[in-house]
Amino acid sequence: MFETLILILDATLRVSTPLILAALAGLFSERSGIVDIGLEGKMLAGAFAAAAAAAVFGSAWLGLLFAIAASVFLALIHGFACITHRGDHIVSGVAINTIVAGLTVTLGLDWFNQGGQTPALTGDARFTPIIFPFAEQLADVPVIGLIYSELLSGHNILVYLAFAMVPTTYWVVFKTRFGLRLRAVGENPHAVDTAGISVALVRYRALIICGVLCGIAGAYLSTAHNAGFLKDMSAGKGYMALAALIFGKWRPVPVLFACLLFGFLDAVAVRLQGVSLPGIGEVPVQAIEVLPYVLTVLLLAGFIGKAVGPKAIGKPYVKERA
Amino acid sequence: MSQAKVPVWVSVGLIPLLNILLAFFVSGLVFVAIGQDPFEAAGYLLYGAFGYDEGIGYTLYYATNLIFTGLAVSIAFKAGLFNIGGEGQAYIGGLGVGLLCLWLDSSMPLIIIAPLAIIGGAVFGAAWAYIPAYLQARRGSHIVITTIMFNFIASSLMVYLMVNWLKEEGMMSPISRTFQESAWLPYLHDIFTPLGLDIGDSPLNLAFILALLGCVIYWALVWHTRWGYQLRTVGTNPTAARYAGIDNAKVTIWVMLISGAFAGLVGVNEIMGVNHNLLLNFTAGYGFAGIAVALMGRNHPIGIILAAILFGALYQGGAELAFEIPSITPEIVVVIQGLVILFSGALENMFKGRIEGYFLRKAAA
Amino acid sequence: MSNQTPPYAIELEGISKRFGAVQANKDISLQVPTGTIHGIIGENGAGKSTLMSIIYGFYEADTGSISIDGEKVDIRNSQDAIKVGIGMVHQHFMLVENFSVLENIVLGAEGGAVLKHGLDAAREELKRLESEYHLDVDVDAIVEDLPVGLQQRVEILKALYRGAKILILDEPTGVLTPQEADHLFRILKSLKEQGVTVILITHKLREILASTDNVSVMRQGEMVAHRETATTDKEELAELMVGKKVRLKVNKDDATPQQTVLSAKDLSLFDEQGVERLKKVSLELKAGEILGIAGVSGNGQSELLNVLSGIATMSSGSIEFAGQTITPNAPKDAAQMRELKMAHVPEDRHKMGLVTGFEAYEAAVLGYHNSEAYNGRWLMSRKAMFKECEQRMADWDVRPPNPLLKTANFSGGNQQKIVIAREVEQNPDVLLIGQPTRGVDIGAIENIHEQIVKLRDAGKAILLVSVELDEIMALSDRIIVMFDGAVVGEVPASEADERTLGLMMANAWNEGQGANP
Amino acid sequence: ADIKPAVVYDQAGKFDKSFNEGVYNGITKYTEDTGIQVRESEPKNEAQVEQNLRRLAKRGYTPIVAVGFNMASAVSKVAQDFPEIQFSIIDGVIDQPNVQSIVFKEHEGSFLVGALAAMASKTDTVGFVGGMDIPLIRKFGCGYEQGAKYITSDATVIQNMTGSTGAAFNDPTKGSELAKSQFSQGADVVFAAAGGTGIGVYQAAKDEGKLAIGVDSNQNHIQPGTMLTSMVKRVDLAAYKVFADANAGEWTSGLTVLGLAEGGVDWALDDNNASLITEEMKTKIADVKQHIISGDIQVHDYMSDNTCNY
Ligand SMILES: Nc1ncnc2c1ncn2[C@@H]1O[C@H](COP(=O)(O)OP(=O)(O)OP(=O)(O)O)[C@@H](O)[C@H]1O
Ligand SMILES: Nc1ncnc2c1ncn2[C@@H]1O[C@H](COP(=O)(O)OP(=O)(O)OP(=O)(O)O)[C@@H](O)[C@H]1O
Ligand SMILES: [Mg+2]
Ligand SMILES: [Mg+2]
Repeated sequence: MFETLILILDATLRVSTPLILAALAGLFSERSGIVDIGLEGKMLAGAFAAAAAAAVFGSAWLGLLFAIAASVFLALIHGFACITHRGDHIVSGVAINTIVAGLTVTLGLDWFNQGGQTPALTGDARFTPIIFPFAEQLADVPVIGLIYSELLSGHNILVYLAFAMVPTTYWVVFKTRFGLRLRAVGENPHAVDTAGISVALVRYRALIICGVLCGIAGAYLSTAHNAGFLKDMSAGKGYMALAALIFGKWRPVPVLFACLLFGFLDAVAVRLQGVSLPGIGEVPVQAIEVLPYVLTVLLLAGFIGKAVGPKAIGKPYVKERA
Repeated sequence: MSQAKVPVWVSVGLIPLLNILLAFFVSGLVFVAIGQDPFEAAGYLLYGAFGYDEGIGYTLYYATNLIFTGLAVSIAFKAGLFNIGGEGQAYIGGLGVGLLCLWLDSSMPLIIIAPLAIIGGAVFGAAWAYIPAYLQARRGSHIVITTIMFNFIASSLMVYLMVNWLKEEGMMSPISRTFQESAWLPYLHDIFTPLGLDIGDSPLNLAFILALLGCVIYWALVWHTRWGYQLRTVGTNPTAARYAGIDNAKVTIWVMLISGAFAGLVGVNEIMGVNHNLLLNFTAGYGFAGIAVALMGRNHPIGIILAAILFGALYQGGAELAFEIPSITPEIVVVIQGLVILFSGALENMFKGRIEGYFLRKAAA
Repeated sequence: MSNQTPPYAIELEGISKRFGAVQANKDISLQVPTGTIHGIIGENGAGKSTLMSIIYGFYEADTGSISIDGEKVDIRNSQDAIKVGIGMVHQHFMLVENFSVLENIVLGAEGGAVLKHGLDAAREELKRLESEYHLDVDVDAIVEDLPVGLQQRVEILKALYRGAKILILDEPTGVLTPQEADHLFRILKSLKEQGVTVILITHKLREILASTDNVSVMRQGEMVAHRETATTDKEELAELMVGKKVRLKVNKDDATPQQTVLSAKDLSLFDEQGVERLKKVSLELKAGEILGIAGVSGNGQSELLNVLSGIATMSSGSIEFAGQTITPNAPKDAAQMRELKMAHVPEDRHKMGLVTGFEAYEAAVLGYHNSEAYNGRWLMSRKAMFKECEQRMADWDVRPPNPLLKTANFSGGNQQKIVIAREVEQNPDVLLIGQPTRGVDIGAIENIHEQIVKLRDAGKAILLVSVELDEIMALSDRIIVMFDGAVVGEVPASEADERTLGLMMANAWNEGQGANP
Repeated sequence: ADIKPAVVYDQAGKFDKSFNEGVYNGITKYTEDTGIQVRESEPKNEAQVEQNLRRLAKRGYTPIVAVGFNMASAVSKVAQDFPEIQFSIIDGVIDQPNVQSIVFKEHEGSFLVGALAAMASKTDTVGFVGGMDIPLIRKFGCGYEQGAKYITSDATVIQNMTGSTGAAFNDPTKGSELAKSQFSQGADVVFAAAGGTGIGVYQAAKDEGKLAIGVDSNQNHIQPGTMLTSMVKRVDLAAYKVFADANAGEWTSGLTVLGLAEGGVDWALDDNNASLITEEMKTKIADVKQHIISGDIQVHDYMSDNTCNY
């Protein structure tokens, strides 16, 4: 039983990693007042770029770099539309998601001729597990051994990075000058502007960070969790990350827990499948599959109530009406 | 204070045209990047979408779905609500249509089934929108999130129902039995051919007329009824709405019901008009495309029709393109769509400021 | 003037600015001597705020130049303005509401990438500033919890913290009690003594006369006159502003109150956070009288209006009106109250009274949109709405008289006319009217005040809420003062004077009596 | 004159690393062998399936191969309108005079790999990861379970489906999680009948040093060394044969069932998995195969009664 729990938690960490990265990405963007439903697209682009570069150069790290570059590029497009040209944030996000969904497959087909997939990655082209010192030796120590060797040890570096990003994000957002300006610009851009700070610049920076994090999330999908790119492999994770962000009320630590919850439900669902319950028989797959979504709705309705985001979110900052 | 105005042809003609041209230009670059001739491709695209009767029929058939979802997104938007759940509502609406057809097709004539199925689709779609609407209105749950969740839930529900209850015996894929012809919405070509008009053999059916009717209803409802007045008030200024004695929560719920109903009518086109059986994934992203259609159509029925036709043309022209040049993956059409959304939607202001400024100065001078 | 160049703190030459088709500033020149307080007045939309925003680098002028201390400077953004020593307190505060005072003050001047050091240093510096200028405020308080007067101090501190030598204040007293305003002017005076130059924008001629050294007048984007304050008077300034003679006093006879039409008993209201916003408020309103409610904004007046008009339901208490008893269990919404012939001109026309995206004829039926007059069987009658709107625009002199113009595009005064006309023309028994002249210029104020008195004389019951003591005293027959959600006193208009009311508004009546403020 | 053949792929596209790709391989080979070009088409939605079929028929392409059960209703409609055109549908059954229906006995092939899995398993626990939860995929699972139990009667067979929409065939992440879950429950051989999702399963097996079994085409090369085998379903042969028959004038309508006997399904042995397959296993499997062909072993077809009671 305990072992099962550890294994489920272990899977939870793996599954929630991209959610955490993407949700923190969204946090930076939305704290600055830019709605980002393009998390999905950026992640997918990152996944593709990472896998493509890793396949060509044989290095996961180069892949990561390309993923970040691709994702940041898209973030800048989003910024160009929403900040510079005051376009609608959601439309821009939808556009980016759509373009990426098509472009990854189109380019993939043209470059690799495998139906839009990238070649399977092996060796250095993937991020491999990091085994903590003495993990093997300690494995048999009751309780702690299992926690140490199974749960904590043996993930790839991006998993640790994702978790490290949570306190980092907290620190940046609440303890630094940039964070102060970031929060201010999402609440009242006029105040920021009159304080002599460029609203656009702060927002662009936030979007670049958002792009970097989404890129890492994407790279995780294709070069760490999996070994190659597949059409639509982000599979709605961007939207779930957004849900987690709102769920966590735009604060890093609660957002982390929201992501872990979603990851946990996913991990449990995987293990609940095909389990026959006495009397009821086998639970329909669909019922289990739908659980995280239903739970999200229930929690939103019941517990966290009204989620109030940054005040200026989604509103273009207009200084002069032409 | 004089109110200089930008000429109408500039704001509804020139600027959107420039945006779309730019989108096509960038699409052209993508074609070049993958080693295809963009002009040849554009030729196929245009020909496919508008070059022959059947192609036009397909374009309008896709447009039908997009008009429904565009209206759905738009009317919610008028009340300040972002309904991203058009996809799920359309899905469940189709379920409603399908169930009615399966139930009645052997016992009733079309003249009775058709209106019932239309109502069924609308009611099911509305019902699916009701819960997010209720949660938004009464519990303050974020409607964008709940509607996204309901898209996922709808798709699981449909699979469950199709696989366990509605699948035709012996059928490999989860797809219901085919309805009897009494539950087929007539194709427009079947209506026109006897009149001596050959409009080509396409899935375009009476649902298209229903979609146009929907636009008229939308127009009258939103701009010419008290109900629309309340809806627009809530959408632009909820505080003023309360001041005026308008129940925001009630309006929120009602408008989402109507929004869901519009989305649900996609089912009439797809299930009753084209497939003639209940199946999975017939919504194929129309709900999401509806967002772009609504915004590009500037939340006006005429605009929505035009935007829907543009997107319909892309779907159909894209299919033609992929068919004629098999080495082009059909996904490239998705790229073009995305670029159109980007340039005509998100970047609509890129030229606007400069061009309108030019005309304003000219008018003021 | 004389031959020697006076030491101007700031000098503008030929500033022009247009927004689209609106020429907001036209070839404006202005000279402000160092260490003076310089007033700027002008009607709504005259371009005052725009001009100040240009000085502060918020907007870039299309043409023209700015000199500071005799040197031409290039101000492209607020950063530049701050650098040359300009600080500004905006008409709408530029504060991040959920930040602490300290965070707001250091925003943009954090002094390092990590906040802590900057915050600590700022805390020290603020202590000094506060004691030097009597600008006490709790630096750890969250801004949205502070009363407006304090929020304004935060704005001033913000400017001073950045070393402002020129301080611009755009309509700073609109939201203050007379005492708070006095305090502000004392602060400005001590700033002046320290050599700070102050530019003050206000609609209140009294303040101009009391505290400025020079005054400039703007009209329709142009600078039309400069005066030394000592050489001018209210009448002249008013005429310069409006371009015609203005009567500054309300003509009104004594009231002849009749039967009670509305009586409220023990009204209490708790908000969503459970804070008690209204505390057992009771009042009676008679036909043919104007009952004024004085108080600093945020002391329950808005809530009172909301409860009386049906926008909010009281938590306890009851209202007797039109033969009905309204209680928490038998509430009536705003629409039902209108049917009982209660009209309501809300305090904030942008937030409540209008839908700025609507065209004038649509906005003109807000709240009465269900009325038979505007509706056919299925559809609303555009024709009926249109005709009535045209008629009212003519009657109320709304400019431009175009029912198809978007409400947002009318000037403040004309928007207010649209709202007041809408409510008054329904021939109500009771009129609730909040801040009828907030931000409205002198010319329009006169008109609105006349209309209110006319209604009273027609036997209507009028409840007037205003933070302008002048207005309350000029119009009311009876005055109630509210503080912290409760009624703290009632005075007949004849006995009311500014000082007494001001002290009651600060709930310092008892302590403050006799003491020198 | 040569035939003018065409093929319409399923919405998964011709490079799905599995089923469609098999057909594609068959076609490529046919073109190489004969020089006859095959017109390909990849519709992206339901409406396009019918549109493309109709268009190909209009332009006189025949025979037209439709890939996948999803196309059944479209083929049936179009075939009615173009009686002179020959249609072949793979994995679907349509009873029309100008339609050839080709189906496979996936359960037989699955039985074989199930048996192999049980033989290779040290824990007597084997896993099955299906793609979308539909009867066709359950058919794989059921055959696999029988095969495993045939070898080890008390073997545990853990079965999971990836999901319930088409996306379940394209979710390697979930595939990998499902596989890891099965490994943690003791499975050491996992059979994936899940299209692109399988990639994740094979990867997980590789990462954890367990064994995986491929599906449809020979997927042993994807993770050499940890792919125990693949359950091949020779859609390539089927497609090839359709064209070859048509060219020779021997194309016939009606039902074609391809099982072990016909070489339509089988298990794959090549350099990539040779080291994993012992002589003993080879003999045993050959024996089992013989028994199935001869009918001594009756493999239950899930789709015959929608249950897995054997
Ligand atoms: N950002 C802007 N975009 C477009 N027009 C503007 C903008 N700001 C001001 N205007 C217009 O410029 C003119 C001058 O406005 P401004 O705010 O400077 O007037 P004001 O004198 O401050 O009036 P008030 O007394 O009402 O504050 C008005 O017609 C106004 O509508
Ligand atoms: N203590 C201060 N007082 C006034 N202005 C300051 C102060 N510190 C910084 N600034 C101004 O704020 C602006 C931004 O500062 P700076 O360039 O150091 O930060 P940044 O690198 O843009 O921000 P960050 O490193 O936090 O992302 C600069 O133009 C600088 O003049
Ligand atoms: Mg102003
Ligand atoms: Mg720096």
